[in-house]
Amino acid sequence: MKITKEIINKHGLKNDEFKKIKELLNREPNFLELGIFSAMWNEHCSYKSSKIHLKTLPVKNKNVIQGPGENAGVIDIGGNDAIIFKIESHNHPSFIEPYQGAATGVGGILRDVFTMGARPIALLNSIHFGDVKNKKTKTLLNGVVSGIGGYGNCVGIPTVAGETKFHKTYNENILVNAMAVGHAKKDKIFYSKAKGINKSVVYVGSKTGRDGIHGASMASAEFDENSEEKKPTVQVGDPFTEKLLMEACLELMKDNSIISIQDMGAAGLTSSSVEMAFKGDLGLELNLDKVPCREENMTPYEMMLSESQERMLIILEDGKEDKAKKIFDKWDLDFVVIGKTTDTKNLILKFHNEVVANLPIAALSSNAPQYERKWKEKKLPIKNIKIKDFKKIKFDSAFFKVISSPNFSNKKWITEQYDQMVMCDTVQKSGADSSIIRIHGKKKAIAVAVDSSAIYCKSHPFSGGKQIVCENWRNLISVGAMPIAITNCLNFGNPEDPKIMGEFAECIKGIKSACEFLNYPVVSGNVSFYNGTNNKNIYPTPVIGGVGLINELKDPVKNNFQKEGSLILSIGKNFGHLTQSALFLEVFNYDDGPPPEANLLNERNNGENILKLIENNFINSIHDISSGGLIVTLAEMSINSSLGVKIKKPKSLSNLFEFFFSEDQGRYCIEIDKEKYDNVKKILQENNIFHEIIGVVQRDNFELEKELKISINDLYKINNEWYYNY
Amino acid sequence: MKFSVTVTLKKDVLDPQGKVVEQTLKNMGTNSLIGIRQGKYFEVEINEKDETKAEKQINEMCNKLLVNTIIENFSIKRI
Amino acid sequence: MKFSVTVTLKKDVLDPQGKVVEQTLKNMGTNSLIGIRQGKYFEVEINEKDETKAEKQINEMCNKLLVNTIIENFSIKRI
Amino acid sequence: MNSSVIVFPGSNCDRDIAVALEKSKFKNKMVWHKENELPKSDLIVIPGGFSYGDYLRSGAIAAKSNILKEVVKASKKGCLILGVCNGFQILIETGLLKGALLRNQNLRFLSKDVYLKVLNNENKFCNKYKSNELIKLNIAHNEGNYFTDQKHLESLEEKNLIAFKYCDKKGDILNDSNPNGSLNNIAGIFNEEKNILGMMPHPERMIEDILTNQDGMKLFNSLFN
Ligand SMILES: Nc1ncnc2c1ncn2[C@@H]1O[C@H](COP(=O)(O)OP(=O)(O)O)[C@@H](O)[C@H]1O
Ligand SMILES: [Mg+2]
Repeated sequence: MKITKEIINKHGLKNDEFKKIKELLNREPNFLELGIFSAMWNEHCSYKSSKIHLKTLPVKNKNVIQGPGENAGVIDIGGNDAIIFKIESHNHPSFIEPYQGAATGVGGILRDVFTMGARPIALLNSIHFGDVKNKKTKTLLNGVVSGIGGYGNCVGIPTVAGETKFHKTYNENILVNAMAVGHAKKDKIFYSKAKGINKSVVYVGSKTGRDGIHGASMASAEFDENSEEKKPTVQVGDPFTEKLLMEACLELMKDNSIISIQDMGAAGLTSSSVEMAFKGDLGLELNLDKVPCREENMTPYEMMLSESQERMLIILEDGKEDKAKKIFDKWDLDFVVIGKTTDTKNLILKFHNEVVANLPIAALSSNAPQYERKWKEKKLPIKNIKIKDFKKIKFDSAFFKVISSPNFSNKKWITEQYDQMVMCDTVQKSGADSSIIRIHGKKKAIAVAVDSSAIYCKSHPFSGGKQIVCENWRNLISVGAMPIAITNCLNFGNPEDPKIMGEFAECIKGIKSACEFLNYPVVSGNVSFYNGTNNKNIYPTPVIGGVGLINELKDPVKNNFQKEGSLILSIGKNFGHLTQSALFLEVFNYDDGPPPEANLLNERNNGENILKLIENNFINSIHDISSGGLIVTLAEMSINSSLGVKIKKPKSLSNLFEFFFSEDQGRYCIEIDKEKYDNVKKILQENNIFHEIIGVVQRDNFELEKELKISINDLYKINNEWYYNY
Repeated sequence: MKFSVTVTLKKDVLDPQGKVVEQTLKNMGTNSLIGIRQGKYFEVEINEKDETKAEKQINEMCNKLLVNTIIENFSIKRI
Repeated sequence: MKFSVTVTLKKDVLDPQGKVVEQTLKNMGTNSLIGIRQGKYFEVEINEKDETKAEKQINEMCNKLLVNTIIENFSIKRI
Repeated sequence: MNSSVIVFPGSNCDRDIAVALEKSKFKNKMVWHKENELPKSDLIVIPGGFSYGDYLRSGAIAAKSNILKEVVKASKKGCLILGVCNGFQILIETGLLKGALLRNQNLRFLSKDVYLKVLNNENKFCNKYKSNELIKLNIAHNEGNYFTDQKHLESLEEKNLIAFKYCDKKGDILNDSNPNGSLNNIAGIFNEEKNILGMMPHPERMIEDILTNQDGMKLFNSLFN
């Protein structure tokens, strides 16, 4: 087939890039080779626009065993225990077919984790939808939630935490990010680097069909009116086969048969084989006649670019084939030796006794284009408002409006569709700042949380990037865990637009500064560009997934009020920051001004001391103060218990809206016994931490002197209704 | 007026359900089995005397709700 | 030889799926809808040239696995 | 006492239930579904999960496995059989228990803690519970909507073959406290001889205070004596 300009463009390659390919090969690629290049050189696999920025992130601390560059990040949690985790996006497929898109997103991230030898122990997700009035939103929400649940429930991994947000910026481009966390033995971690020559390359798992051909390029292309035509490429997930594949791989990993292993994710057989060879500085020869196919007459092009799910590539030690095959037979899975490692440093593909492709591995990987794209800085918006409208709205109706809004409504409708308890180690389910998963059979546990704040990042990407890491860190602190490391999924618009590239570069700077200061490195992640339609880009939405450690698991600290009569304190200084707050957005429809600034020094100091208070059993319950401000924090602590509060009018800020709705960072709300106040006060004062007594826990009613009084039952209803009525 | 709607997966779309059912039947000794694919079936009754109009309505129901046209095909028959 | 098998719930068995689909369609404004019931559909291909024999085999598959005859009915058609 | 847990390729509560059995001192063995023989057992447990992806009807394919034939034989000899969640669905598909488990009324997978009333404690499974005791267990299923014909339903009630019913916090068995649409709020039933129990809620998830409570432990302690 003649390679025309049209074919090149259809493959998402720019003319310069095609020129570079010809230079690297010293000839024209054939059609199959072009397909392979397009898969390897697209944004999703090559990170061509993001790499120079990602390189600046901190990736090490004393706990990190493996940072970015592998299927997932690995951290040490003491003894022979390691935690392996990563987050990944499945945005475009989920917009086209929400159930299957979300389901296969979960499947993909699970494979990234068990590929490395970990048994997955928790799933998380961050999902962003358009305006609830948009006519697509409801179907997308339903489909995505049941897809996430459907996959995880069937495989038998608890889905324990996540976040769900609605904003019109996602009307034509939703976000579905899934995170998986697994547990492995430190001395049994598997990597993707190939080693040795003439070793068997084995294909295991499902058969290859025509699913998602060009999926990776699709994930890196903006949507337009013609997206509908791309529909048939959506893959269908098969969680049952995933479960078989997981068990079979974990069984094979018990001894020393595996040299290296890699899941077939985006760009399937192409990217997995190239990656293994590249890391091992080797070549690979594959016989495509051997690839197990689901459909008849599949071409090499289709086999190499198919994104059929639930498949893996393994390089085996000599002589282990029979033993390995027995295991896969037991689990009714395909197991076929399809090739071998070579010293040619080329990827050679054979089909019907002919060499159909012969490409240097380096051309596909290390020689892929890298771009230092132009980017524009975004100035901190000025805060030049005096809201006169405060008088027009009563405090209580503003409060009700916020907590009954889709963004602040209780997420039970969602979390009830996820099996949260399977594996019987979920000590804290979703609903708290972080969820807690015990390491099976041990005293230690990990805490996990995912967070994002696109609103802050849009307003000022640097502050937003910093803030989101802090918030995630704070969420782990709030359950008594020592934060260790993060994974991140960077969802942005079109990187060829300098404004968008600026958002990306500055969010990264913000993330970097917070991660460095908090000793909270990035160990894995994923970049998703081209989120937008017809030149309308989504708000910059970095999502942070954090993992923390609880060394000695006692009764975990609660996130809901525990005792009538105990004192409620707010920790950290409140400056009344309202721009970009939930109050301004949900009630006043006002979206100018800067986001709150995260002061890293205070953040760390407050957090470390809170952790101390928790460890010394001074705290009955705790919740961080974030989006929605103090009043929402108090409401959530009430709703989750059957106890209310009696709040005093504040002394420090005279405006009630500023006091209760401000979103200043680094703050917590804690409940303590009255008798412990002096001790707590002493610790806080010694460490220069500002605190205020807010009120006391009381029965039945949620109450603020003269402004607001509502029974807990009614409050629960207001907060719980939206999803069920949608 | 009563119609049947059969919904089947498009040709190249993976059918995990059919796959497992097929495997089970084979394990149970059904040697002659070549393949099996699973779909959905609906019986719809509507209050409409004009067959063309009725069919149009059913067609609309399929597109709007009953069928995921991204991965499924459907056919409508009067019964 | 290819056959279709449609499986429907028996008349007095509750059909939660059909009920929800029906309600949703009504909420979406399909006023003419009288009722809807959901079932399953299979396309089975077998290696057997004699139609009677083939049908007997399919019948057996239904009774053995595809259909829960306590709550479901089925019908087989050559396609 | 000896117990056996049957493991299908898609079982995913097998380990959890083994932990509970061992905690109540059973000597437990895991039995792979392709096996043709059962180890000597006083109790056989069919755990929760998605035995074959639950792709045709939940439990239907598992019910055809080799090992299930052995389970049926053992049950006829009076061996105790417990089916939890998918295990209950499998027992129904084998015909060891009567009725059907349909899709949840709201067509959504439902995972939450529910209150249950123990209606019959004069059997091998529930003797450590008080009569009418109120307990809290976790459910997690797509198809737990118990259905049967009127005659059988009446006989279940008359012969006291209903083990648990869904109720509210106060113990009242109401429509509102029915999570999935089950007839008469049924959450678990016995066969006539009361050596087989099938239940949708997961007792193995409630055996530790740190995870919620120990209401499920009493079931395993009842079985072990
Ligand atoms: N935002 C990021 N921050 C840090 N590491 C990243 C980021 N994005 C991607 N990576 C790392 O780059 C590598 C390749 O990522 P990816 O292509 O998403 O993996 P996969 O092949 O599993 O899809 C991974 O090791 C991943 O952890
Ligand atoms: Mg990977």
